Amino acid sequence: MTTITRRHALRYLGASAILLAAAAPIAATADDRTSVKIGYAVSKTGGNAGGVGITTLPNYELWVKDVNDAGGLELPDGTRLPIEVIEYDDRSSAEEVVRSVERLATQDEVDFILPPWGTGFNLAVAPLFDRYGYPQLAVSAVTDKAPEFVKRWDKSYWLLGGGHDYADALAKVLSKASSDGTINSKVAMISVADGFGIDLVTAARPAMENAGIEVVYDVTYPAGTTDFTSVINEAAASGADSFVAFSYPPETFALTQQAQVANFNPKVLYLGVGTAFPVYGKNNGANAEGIMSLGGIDYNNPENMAYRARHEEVTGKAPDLWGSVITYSSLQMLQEAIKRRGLDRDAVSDELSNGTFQTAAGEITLEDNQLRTLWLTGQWQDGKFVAVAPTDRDGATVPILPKSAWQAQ
Amino acid sequence: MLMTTLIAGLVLGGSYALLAMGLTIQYGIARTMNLAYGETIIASAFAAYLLYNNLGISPILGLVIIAPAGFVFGWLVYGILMRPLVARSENTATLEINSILATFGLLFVIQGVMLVIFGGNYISYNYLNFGVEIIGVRVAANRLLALGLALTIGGGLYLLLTRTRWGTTLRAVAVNPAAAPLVGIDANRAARFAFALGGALASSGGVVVSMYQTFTASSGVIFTMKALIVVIMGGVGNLAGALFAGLILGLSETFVAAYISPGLTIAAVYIIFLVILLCRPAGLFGKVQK
Amino acid sequence: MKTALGFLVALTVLTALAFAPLFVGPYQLGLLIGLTGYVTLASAWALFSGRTGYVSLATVAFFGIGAYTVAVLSETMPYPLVLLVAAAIGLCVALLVGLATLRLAGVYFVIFSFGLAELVRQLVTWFETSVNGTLGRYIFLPLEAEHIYWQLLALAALTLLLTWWIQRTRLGLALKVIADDETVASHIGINIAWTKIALFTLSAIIMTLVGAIQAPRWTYVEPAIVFSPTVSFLTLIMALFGGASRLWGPALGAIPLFLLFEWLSASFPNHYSILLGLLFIIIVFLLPRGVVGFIEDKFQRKSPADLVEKPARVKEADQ
Amino acid sequence: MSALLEVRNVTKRFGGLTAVNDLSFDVSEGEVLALLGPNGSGKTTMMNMISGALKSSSGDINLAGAPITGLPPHRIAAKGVARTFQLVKILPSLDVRENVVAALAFRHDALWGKTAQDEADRLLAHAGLESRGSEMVENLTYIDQKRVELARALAAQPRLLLLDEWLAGLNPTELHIGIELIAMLRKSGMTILLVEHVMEAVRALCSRCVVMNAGSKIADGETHAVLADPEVIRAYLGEAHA
Repeated sequence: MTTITRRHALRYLGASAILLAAAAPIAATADDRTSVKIGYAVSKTGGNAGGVGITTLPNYELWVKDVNDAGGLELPDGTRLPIEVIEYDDRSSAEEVVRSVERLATQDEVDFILPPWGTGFNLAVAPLFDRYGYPQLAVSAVTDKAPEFVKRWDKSYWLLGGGHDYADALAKVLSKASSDGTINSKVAMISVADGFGIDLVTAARPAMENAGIEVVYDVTYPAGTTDFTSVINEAAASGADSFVAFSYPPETFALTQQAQVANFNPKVLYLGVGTAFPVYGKNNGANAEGIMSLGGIDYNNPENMAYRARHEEVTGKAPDLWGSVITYSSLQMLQEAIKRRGLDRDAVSDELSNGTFQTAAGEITLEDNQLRTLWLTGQWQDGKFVAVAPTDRDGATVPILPKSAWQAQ
Repeated sequence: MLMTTLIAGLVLGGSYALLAMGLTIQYGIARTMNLAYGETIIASAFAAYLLYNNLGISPILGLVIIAPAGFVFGWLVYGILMRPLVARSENTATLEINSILATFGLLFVIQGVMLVIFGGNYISYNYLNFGVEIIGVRVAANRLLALGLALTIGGGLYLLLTRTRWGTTLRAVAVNPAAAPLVGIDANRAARFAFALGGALASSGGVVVSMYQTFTASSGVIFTMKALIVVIMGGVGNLAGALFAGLILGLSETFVAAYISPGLTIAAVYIIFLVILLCRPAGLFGKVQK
Repeated sequence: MKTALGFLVALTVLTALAFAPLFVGPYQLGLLIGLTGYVTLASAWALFSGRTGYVSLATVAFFGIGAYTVAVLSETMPYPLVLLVAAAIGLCVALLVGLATLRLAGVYFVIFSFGLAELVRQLVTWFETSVNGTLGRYIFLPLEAEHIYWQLLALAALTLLLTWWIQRTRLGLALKVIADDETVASHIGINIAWTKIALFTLSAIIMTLVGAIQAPRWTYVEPAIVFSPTVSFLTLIMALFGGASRLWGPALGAIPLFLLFEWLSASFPNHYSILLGLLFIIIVFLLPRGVVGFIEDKFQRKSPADLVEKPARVKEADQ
Repeated sequence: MSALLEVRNVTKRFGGLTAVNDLSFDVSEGEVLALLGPNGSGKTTMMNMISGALKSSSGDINLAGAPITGLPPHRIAAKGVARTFQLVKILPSLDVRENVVAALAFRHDALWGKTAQDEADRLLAHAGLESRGSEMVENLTYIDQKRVELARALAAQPRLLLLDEWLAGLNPTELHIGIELIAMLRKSGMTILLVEHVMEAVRALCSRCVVMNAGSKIADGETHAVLADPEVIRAYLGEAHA
């Protein structure tokens, strides 16, 4: 009896051991994971693909390559895990982007989700990032409501500022030039009928008034406008020395062309998204000189220089000189936060809120989950889109005004 | 002011007309609704961009290469994709549905290929971007070229269609594809030719437009819809109608921008389109038959 | 007897679908929402277009109006009332459009309806930017995904029930007569114009409600998002693909296509367009009569009842 | 007897062509009137104006004293005008019974459901299609399709029945049956305006004729007198009676 019992016992023990042994590797993989899953849904097709194609996607791809080339994401214990990417195409549809993020969070159970492109889409997915506890490093979203959003979604980060920031900076540049006697105190202003254009122009109106600049022409045009003959003519006739357009790339290009065709030479020419694209400088050559826009680069910053070189090397094209830098920097922040705090999303979020990071855009410390140290105004000078405002920030270049007249090409 | 607006409108309208003529031929004569029309335009724009940017070939010269390529492409698409559908469809209504569905697929294929090759970026380059004085108004040379091309092609094709035997053949097919064989016309060949011709016109339009308009791999749909509106407004299959409708839309856009508000230009285009259709349900030059 | 059995099956499926949120994850629920949305849109589209031959691209005009109504009113009145107002606005716009467009036929109507949707988008944009000085609107409604799903599911069921019921009413008979011969229809006392308008309006109200119900999912609404022409195109393609003149046709088109889109975009994010396009072409060649037609050809001999309905057709203006 | 239908100075122009020129005639209650004339003389155009399929260029058409000029067909149908068509128009996707139910469902006092089905069967039986309601109308012979069309017209309970060459294309046996059917209707007091080329039928059915030529009225009167009128014979019957 005893023997038998013992034998039974032994048998049970043996079985348990086998079970344990079998279970052990599972536990081990859960702990010693072989990769970090990073997911994103961006518009690879549809109306938003143009914006995604320059500002968002190349930087996501570059970052993943950079990280994986270096052996993966570094964790607090010094080990490195390669990034495994799960990507979806939201086809420029709000419903798709919402569902894709749900899928990334609950189906693919990725470790981190990178944000989509555009103010609207970032807002559409913000409740989901919040619900599933993912930090949302919203870059391509210019909004003055960021403080409100941070209250609502405490893991959301708004890195491209709001319309007020850009409008105020521009107003300062204009008011300075005006008081210097370089330009008169009138501005002609147009804006695209879109969240971006409206946000900026509503901020610009009071900003101009406060800066003592009179808005003599102020119209909004629908996205997709291809002909700006009348707009340019009216602006020319308005007597303003400054022409400001809060525009999107296709219209930015069209406005530049039309201004040249009509020989419209405002002393300040400030255009919207697209001006900071390298192709803009290339297309317009010497005629780009003096044209201003949002963003800008501190060309003397070595990290930034390295970033641009890498971007060109890996993606085959130069980055745009506004959103791209911030996009890549936001990923560097994420990378660094993971290095400091591991893969725990709450800890990483906490680090993002409170930490200080060295990035391609310089040293970044978020204030109330928002990036406040931004280059707000840039200007093409000598073939480079340099940052000119805020003037008190290190690396700022002095704006050259008035813009020189168009040259025949 | 008035003169400037007028000329700017004509020039803008010229490019609308140019972009619509190929579609009106494809839809009016070959009887196939080609939703991938805009993709042909964009593909040609990319081709022109590549030739200019990488090989330094001017878009004008590029036109000589790309337009025939557009013809060949149209010829192949009709032969491979549309012909079996035409043969299968028992009436124009089924053919219409089938061609909508099939070219919808084609749209995605072309767009997808362009996305893979070029990515989703905005493409823009400057060519012939200088002002030309016309009656005291400065107009962009590249846009003027578009207007010139629209008038030349429109006029040339009009003469071809009305004055030649070959044109009569095409028109006969347009009016009654079923009866054409009875008078010894190879309807299939004529339709295929018309479709290919439409492709060549789309390509020409794409090349010219690429000189001044920013485009992406995804923007084909915009061109298709704009072209469709011009075609419908002018009357399906009617070249003069397309030209006229294009000019009207161009003029209304510039006049609204100048005298009402630039914010309402696109709305005005649609209002005018809708009102014209309500007054003339078969377009400006179309005939309503009982 | 057959009808009763059909109802029983439909009711069982509906009940099962209603309980689905309790068993599936958020992603699958999202999938169900998208799916139900398009089943409803395609069925509503077919209710008018599949039975009258007027191919409409105005779907998104109503969808967007619904979404925008919710965005504008969600903070000022209770939600059910907002839906009611949305439906009422959809009704008014549909009546207006219906009265105006009856003279158009064939492709002229197709492009007109597209132009209409774009016009609505432009006017909303202009009004928001120039009059209200803002563009995007925020929707912060305490609605969870399953609430949206249940509403959509109910609307889908209602749409199918309505379609089924209409086929059995005088309105349904009027439609068949009109489809057969408009001259006879008018000479036996059928008011063709009002029959079409009634159907168009009904279909438009449903589309408006789909937009209104789905909007809270996006938090932020702006014209470019809610008036995207893609919605109109997908709806049309799904309905035509399934078989627009049949009760279950649009649903049988929407479900496989929707899942196909999802699978392709998830599995081949970089070659999605190419594969989708190729599949589309193949489908057109392999299923010339749509899914329902294919099923009938394969599995069922034709009963007289099936012969009663004709495939959707586009009326020609120039015949 | 008062006039049920009054046609007063009706003219219809198609572009430069005047299809009906200043035409006036009456149809009395209970009367069977034939509208005669050579091909292209404007008879069917006149019928179309009465039923609302075409709008007249000028002139008045009154039904029981009330104007119906220019009303849409469905409104005129509701006022009690039913018709058949020169080329038989059946509803091919419906069965025989549904073809008639369609008319019952949209007449002034509409019938629907079982009542309509029964009434349709009764009308079909009346037209000689007893118990054939479930057949597909496409599969019927020509005369039977004409019967369906007649039953459908009668289903509207018309005050005025317009028969546009309803007897055309029938073989002698069928013609006989057809004439019988119309004779039955006449006996029941139905007011009928018919366009007809079959003179045998006109003589048998109509007490009065209106003859048109090139859009204008050239004769109006008792059938036997009109048919003997030399001008009528010249204009119209010339071909047949040469």
